[in-house]
Amino acid sequence: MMLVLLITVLMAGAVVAVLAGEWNRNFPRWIALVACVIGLLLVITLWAGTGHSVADSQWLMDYRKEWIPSFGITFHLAVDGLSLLLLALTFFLGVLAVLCSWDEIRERTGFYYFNLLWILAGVAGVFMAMDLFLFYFFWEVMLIPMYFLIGIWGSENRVYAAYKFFIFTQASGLLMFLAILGLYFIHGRDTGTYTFGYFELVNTVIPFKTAFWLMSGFMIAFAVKLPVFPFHTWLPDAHGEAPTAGSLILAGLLLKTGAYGMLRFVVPLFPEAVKEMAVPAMVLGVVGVIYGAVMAYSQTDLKRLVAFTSVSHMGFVITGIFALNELALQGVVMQLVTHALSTGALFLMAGMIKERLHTRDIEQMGGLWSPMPRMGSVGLVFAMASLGLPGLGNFVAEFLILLGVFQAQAWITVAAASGLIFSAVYSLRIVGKIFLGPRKTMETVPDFSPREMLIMAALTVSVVWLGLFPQPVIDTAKPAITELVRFMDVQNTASHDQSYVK
Amino acid sequence: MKTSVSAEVVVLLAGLLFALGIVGVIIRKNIVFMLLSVEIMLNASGLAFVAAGSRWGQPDGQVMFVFILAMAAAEVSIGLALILQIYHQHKSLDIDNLKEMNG
Amino acid sequence: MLMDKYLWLIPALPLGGFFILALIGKNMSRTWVATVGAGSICLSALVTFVVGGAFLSGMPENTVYTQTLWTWFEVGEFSAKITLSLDVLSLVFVFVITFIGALIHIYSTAFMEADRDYARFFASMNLFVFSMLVLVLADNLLLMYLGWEGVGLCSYLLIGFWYEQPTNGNAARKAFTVTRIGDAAMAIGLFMVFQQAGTLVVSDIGANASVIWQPNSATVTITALLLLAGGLGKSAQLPLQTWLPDAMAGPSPVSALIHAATMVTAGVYLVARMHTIFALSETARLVVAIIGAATLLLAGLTALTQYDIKRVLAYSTISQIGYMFLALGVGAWTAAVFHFMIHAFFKALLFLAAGAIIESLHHEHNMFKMGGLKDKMPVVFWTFLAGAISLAAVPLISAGFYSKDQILWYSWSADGGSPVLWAVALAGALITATYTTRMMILTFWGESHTHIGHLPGKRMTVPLVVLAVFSVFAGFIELPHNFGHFTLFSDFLHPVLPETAMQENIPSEWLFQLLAALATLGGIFLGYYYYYQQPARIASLRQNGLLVRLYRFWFSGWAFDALYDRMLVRPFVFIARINKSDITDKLYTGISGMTGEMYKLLSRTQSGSLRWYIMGLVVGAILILGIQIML
Amino acid sequence: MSNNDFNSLMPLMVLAGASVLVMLLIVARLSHRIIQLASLLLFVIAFASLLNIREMLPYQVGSLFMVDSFGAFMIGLIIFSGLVVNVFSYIYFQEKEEGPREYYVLLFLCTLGACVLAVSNHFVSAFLGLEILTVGLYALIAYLRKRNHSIEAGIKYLVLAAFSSAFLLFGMALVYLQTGTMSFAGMAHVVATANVQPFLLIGLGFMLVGLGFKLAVVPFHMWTADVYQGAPVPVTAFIATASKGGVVAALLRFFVAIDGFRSEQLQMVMIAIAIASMIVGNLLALRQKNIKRLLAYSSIAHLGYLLVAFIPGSAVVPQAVSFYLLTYFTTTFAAFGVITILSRAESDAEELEHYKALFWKHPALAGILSVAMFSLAGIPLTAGFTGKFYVLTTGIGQGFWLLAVVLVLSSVVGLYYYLRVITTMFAGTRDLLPEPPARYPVFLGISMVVLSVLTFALIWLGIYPDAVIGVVQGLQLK
Repeated sequence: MMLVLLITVLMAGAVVAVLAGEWNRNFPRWIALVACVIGLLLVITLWAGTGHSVADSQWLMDYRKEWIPSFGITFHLAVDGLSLLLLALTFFLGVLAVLCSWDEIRERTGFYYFNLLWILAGVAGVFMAMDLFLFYFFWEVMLIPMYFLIGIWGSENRVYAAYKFFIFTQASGLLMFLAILGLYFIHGRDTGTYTFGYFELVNTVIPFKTAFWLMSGFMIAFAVKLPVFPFHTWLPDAHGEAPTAGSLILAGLLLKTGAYGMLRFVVPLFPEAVKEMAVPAMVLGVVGVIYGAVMAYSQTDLKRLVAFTSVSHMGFVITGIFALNELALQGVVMQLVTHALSTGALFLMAGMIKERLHTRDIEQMGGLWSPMPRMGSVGLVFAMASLGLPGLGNFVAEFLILLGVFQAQAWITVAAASGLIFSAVYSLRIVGKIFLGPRKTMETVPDFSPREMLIMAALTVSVVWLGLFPQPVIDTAKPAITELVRFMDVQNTASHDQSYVK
Repeated sequence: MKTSVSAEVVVLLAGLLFALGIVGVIIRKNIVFMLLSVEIMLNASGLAFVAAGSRWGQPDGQVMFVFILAMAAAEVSIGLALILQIYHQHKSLDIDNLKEMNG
Repeated sequence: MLMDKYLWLIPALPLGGFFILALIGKNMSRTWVATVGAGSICLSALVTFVVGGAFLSGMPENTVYTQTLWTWFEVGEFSAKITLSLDVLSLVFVFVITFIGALIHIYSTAFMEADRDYARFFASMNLFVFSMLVLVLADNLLLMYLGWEGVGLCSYLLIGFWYEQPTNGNAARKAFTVTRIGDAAMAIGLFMVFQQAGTLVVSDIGANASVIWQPNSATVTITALLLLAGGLGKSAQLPLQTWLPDAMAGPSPVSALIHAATMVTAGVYLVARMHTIFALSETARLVVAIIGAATLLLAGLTALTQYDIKRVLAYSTISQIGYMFLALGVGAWTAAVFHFMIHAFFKALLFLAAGAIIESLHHEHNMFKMGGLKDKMPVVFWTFLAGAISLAAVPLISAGFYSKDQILWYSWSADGGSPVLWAVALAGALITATYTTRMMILTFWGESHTHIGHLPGKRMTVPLVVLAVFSVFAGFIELPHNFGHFTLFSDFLHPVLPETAMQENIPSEWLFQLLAALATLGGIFLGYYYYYQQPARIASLRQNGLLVRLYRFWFSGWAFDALYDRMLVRPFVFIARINKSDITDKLYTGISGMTGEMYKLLSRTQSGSLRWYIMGLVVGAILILGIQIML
Repeated sequence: MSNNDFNSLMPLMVLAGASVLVMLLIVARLSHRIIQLASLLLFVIAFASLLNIREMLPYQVGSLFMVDSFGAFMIGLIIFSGLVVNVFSYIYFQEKEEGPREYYVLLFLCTLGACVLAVSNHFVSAFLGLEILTVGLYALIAYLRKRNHSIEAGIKYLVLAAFSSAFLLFGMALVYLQTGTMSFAGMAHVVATANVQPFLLIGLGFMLVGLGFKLAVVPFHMWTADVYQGAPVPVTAFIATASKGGVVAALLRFFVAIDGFRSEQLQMVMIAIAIASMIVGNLLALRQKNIKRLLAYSSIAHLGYLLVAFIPGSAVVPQAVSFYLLTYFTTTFAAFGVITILSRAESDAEELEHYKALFWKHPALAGILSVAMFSLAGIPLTAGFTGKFYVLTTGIGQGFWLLAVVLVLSSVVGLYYYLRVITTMFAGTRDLLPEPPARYPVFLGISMVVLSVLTFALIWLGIYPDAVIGVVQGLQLK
């Protein structure tokens, strides 16, 4: 029931917000904030409730209700450690997103916060859905409001970006939907029960060739979302044009849904095909790591630059996923969380700078340390995070990923490790261009306001905390990950009667 | 005492008429003549019905033919009304002048 | 009594200092900033003495103080703990770091007095000391890597401390990026170590190294070389040495602490730490030795040509670290560490003194514009001289002599050694003496060119004097075998570092010492002859085109910068620039463009002409009938 | 004619009677308002009359009609469309110079024709229904004769429709010649027994031409845009829905009867038509600036989608088809409703330009239109998605992967122009449309109510379609 509450609180908040918006411009943001905080508290209680006694079963909570029985579609939500982490992330970033839009958004606040909350609801749903139809449903629910968010509140080139984002994701999503239907019918034919239920479908036995095609259906959707080279080109535009909160949520959450989908669906549903495709996928990942980094170096638009760094970081994620061992997968989970924080922070900073200098062009910046030492030091922290400095969360993530990948494919690691160098190159370029060097503009720019300080402090503390005490996160994800690894090993012994989830 | 003309032959004739009608519709630019050609096609199919009916010795063919005639009449009447309007507005009956909507 | 529960204080104090200064430093008075900044290090030094003293006094063989603070992270069979461990090797480093660090901090309180970002400076310095301490105290490679990257960050921050100057920023970026290359390789090295040893805990690796790896097997060699690569980056050895000279853009105390005494020797520490792995691979050791030798020669020759006093010192640092690597390469572990310590004293001293000079000459770096300071700045002169003789390794009376002579001797006689290495080292000694003399003469003798501002105060001179004393007398704790054979230092290290294996039937040690001494004196004479007695000769040499070209070549640091610029930087930037608007995007724009074209094409069919539509109908009918009759 | 026959055909009777009644009302010189309300009432009655035939299904009337649950459902759908069109008509026609009254007579007749098609079980009835529908439409399309566009549209439609009817008739004749019967049942028997005969195939081909024209599938689609644009908006809505619905029903009934799915020739033709329609339709709409034409092209694509559900010929086909029609009708009406309300005496609101900033001026209307667009694009939360889902399951269930993939890819293209409409609505800050008329608050109110009901239905079908799916799955056709 609580899981449903998580979604409903957001959706209800959205409706209330849009109604209140008619009345007064300032109500919606308060309502949105309250909704997100409530959600966050709920998740925390859920987490605290389960604590680390997660170990016995992978699943912590489960809610199932008939939805469209005539097609075997159920409204089935369930949460395990992985989902829990990502849910916590969702609401945490949700709060920050509301806070950072606090003054930025002045027009049509009602509709704005409606979309914001609606996106969060969709994301939360994606992280919980245990019915493939429902999953696709939420998958799409995220898109429309994000489309509005970019298309209405974005900057100059917003309409193009909105189209690009929507069509990319929708097209790939539809292909995934075809794959889902294919799976649905195969399972139906074999067992006679036609259902979209995850726990039933996950044990479907699929002839390899079919499995390959169906997997590609899923993969393309997730690869576009993640994004994996060469499906990444929507990302810079979307990030670049979206309002700050939009970029934050895109980078922090929507990208993660892609990785989550791979972990939750692709790997368990098509083990053989995944093993077959592991090396090519990892190579794509590495290409993404390097390509993204090089692109990031060449950009002059700060938000585009950060967007390409995401491409690079997400390259690590897919590489890690297909390494298919516990180390790498734990690293991936870690990466999902930390990347959300670090990149999110960089986007927030870009937004704050834009509010002050009215530009995203880093050539126009420079020497901003002296007027804004606080922002400077925070910016430095997150630049260091994105280049994977030990002591910050991202290092743990990337180290684990590379360590795991090394067990699987040493040479891939060697190639990926070059990402460490490139990341240093672009991260230092960010710091150098923005904060160091002589002042370009002489107008006075104020340092962080208390609200901004609060946001950034929250992010900084969490990224440092994750860098020094990542164990809670790892323990929370552990059952899900170990279960997954165990399942893959079982598949190695090529006996299909093994079931993935109890 | 009936002369035995096989239905196939008659249908063939009908087919020829039908083709004739099509050609007419395509090559004529004057709306009135186009309507006329359409009428020819309709009557061709009517003829085909009659032939078919006679083949099976059923009245249905003729019945259909009557319906077709009625429908053709209705069509023509509306058609002429429209044609009047067109002439009223365009001062010509050349169908190629009616291309205001396209793309 | 066991003091190991206080171990954490040593790094914690600087860290605390960093936090205080970083968070509220802006609102603190300079005195307070100075107190916190320098005080934290002094305290940490104090704790080091206490703990170290306890450690030594209560020391049976191979005791190690370890203190586990918490488990960093633990996944599957991998586990990394935050554990500090103090053994004799790390004790030497901790001592150097905290002691010299404290002196340099005290010096800085005066040196940076005028600077706007007083607090930021000390915050970064404290953070550096913390990271460096973590580096040397870490009991596992991952924690060491944390410190390793941490010092890199601080070096970046401090090189670029005066960030308004674009050149400083670039120097900082260069330093970080170049070392990062080494670090990436080192990371891969860690992965290999873990894959083969199943742990990253140094002591475990050391204990089982011979079990895990076949001696001289490919894997152990690769592992060793990957780790070495990290060391080369940090210690500015070939081929990653190019960043250190530019790093002189930072304030002089920074150069003294980071780029002379401590951080740049991290590579030496790493190799010494992992000597068990290197011991297993002839090839790796040979590579270390060769790199060391090549570096010391190359950097020495470059130092001969520089006119910026700090750049001279920078290149001499590279060259001296080259000696240490040479020692490590030939298996003279203790000698390397010994030279590290001595070098830390005199090189820190030289940098601080140079800083004092530059300060009072209104930020004049050019030695040719100095001169005649002998009488004007006596304290600085005498201390600088002490450092210089140690650097030049003047026989018997300088600490440098004892440490370097040991290396020269081992570079032939140790089982890894060879006449060639020794010859190179010897040449290096000559060159060192030469450029040191040149530096002395240009700076202190002759007539002065620049008016002198205020002289350094107590807070600056006291550290100089202390360091001067050390760099003269510290050598006596380790005397050669043939006279005195007083081996306190190496004995002290033997719990961790093994005896140096020697070759049989080698010529007597006296001979080597004689040659070494001669080389030094010869070098001094050369410098004296060309720069003091016959400066005209220099001018005549300038006429020789070949020499000039050679001079230019050396001056540019053997054109490494230009080479890397052409080979790596420019191609990278070029590729990045041309592909700024993502080529892959063309694919999708192409698709959308294609559909657009198809739209145009099709919308032409909607001509609005009735007869055209009828044609369409008819064609459709024909198609349908066609399909039906075909099938 | 037995009592049951009478009952079973009650809806048709009511419609026929209604047309006569309205004529009388016109003779009695009653006001537009009265007539509008009266016809509204009559539609409701006709709809209600469906209820009392529920328990007697399926019921055969002579050899001409077969009133089964599927037919009844289609009739309901068609009458419903007539009703909605009727509601929208008042505001639209009241301002026009022409007397709007006769319009309702024709509306009833067309509805009647469509209904007859839906239950016809015999060539004669099918032909009659079709012609009642078509001839009525000639007049309706050209109703606003002062506008030359509507005249042009009228004449184009007339000539082409007659032309295609000729094909249909000739095809029928050939089939009749081959089989010797005109009732579907008889034909089914013949086809089942005898082996494949040339005339039959060719005849079916000709018939496909005729029906394809009415359905506006490629390559018989070219008239669509012009007619949609030229006709009065409510009439366009009617063409888009009721007329196509009737034809689809008849086609499906005929195919099921003669089991046309089994002939791979026909299947090949259908597949070709479906693919062509999906691709061409979506491409034609890509950059269309006139929203009526845009909807016309999108309707071509949607008929293509419908064929994807049609071709497999499995048992679920009637369900899928009827459900898809339901969703499609609802969506189309929502869209055209908005256009109707925004239209003015002088011109229809057909230029996409005029929809700029609608979001900020008339949030309700804009919202409804966007929901409709999302539904047409098949985005979840809307009926369109459920419909598409049903279609895809039907197609994939029989392994028609090619069709499914084409559907998906082409609908991606479709996405672009649906989004364009929405984007236009929130782009810019000032709108070019005058305020909606405050003059007919009652009818404006009614229309808005209907629109909101439709929108609600769209979302309801998108979120919780199970009830309706249950109903649809109950349908079968004899």
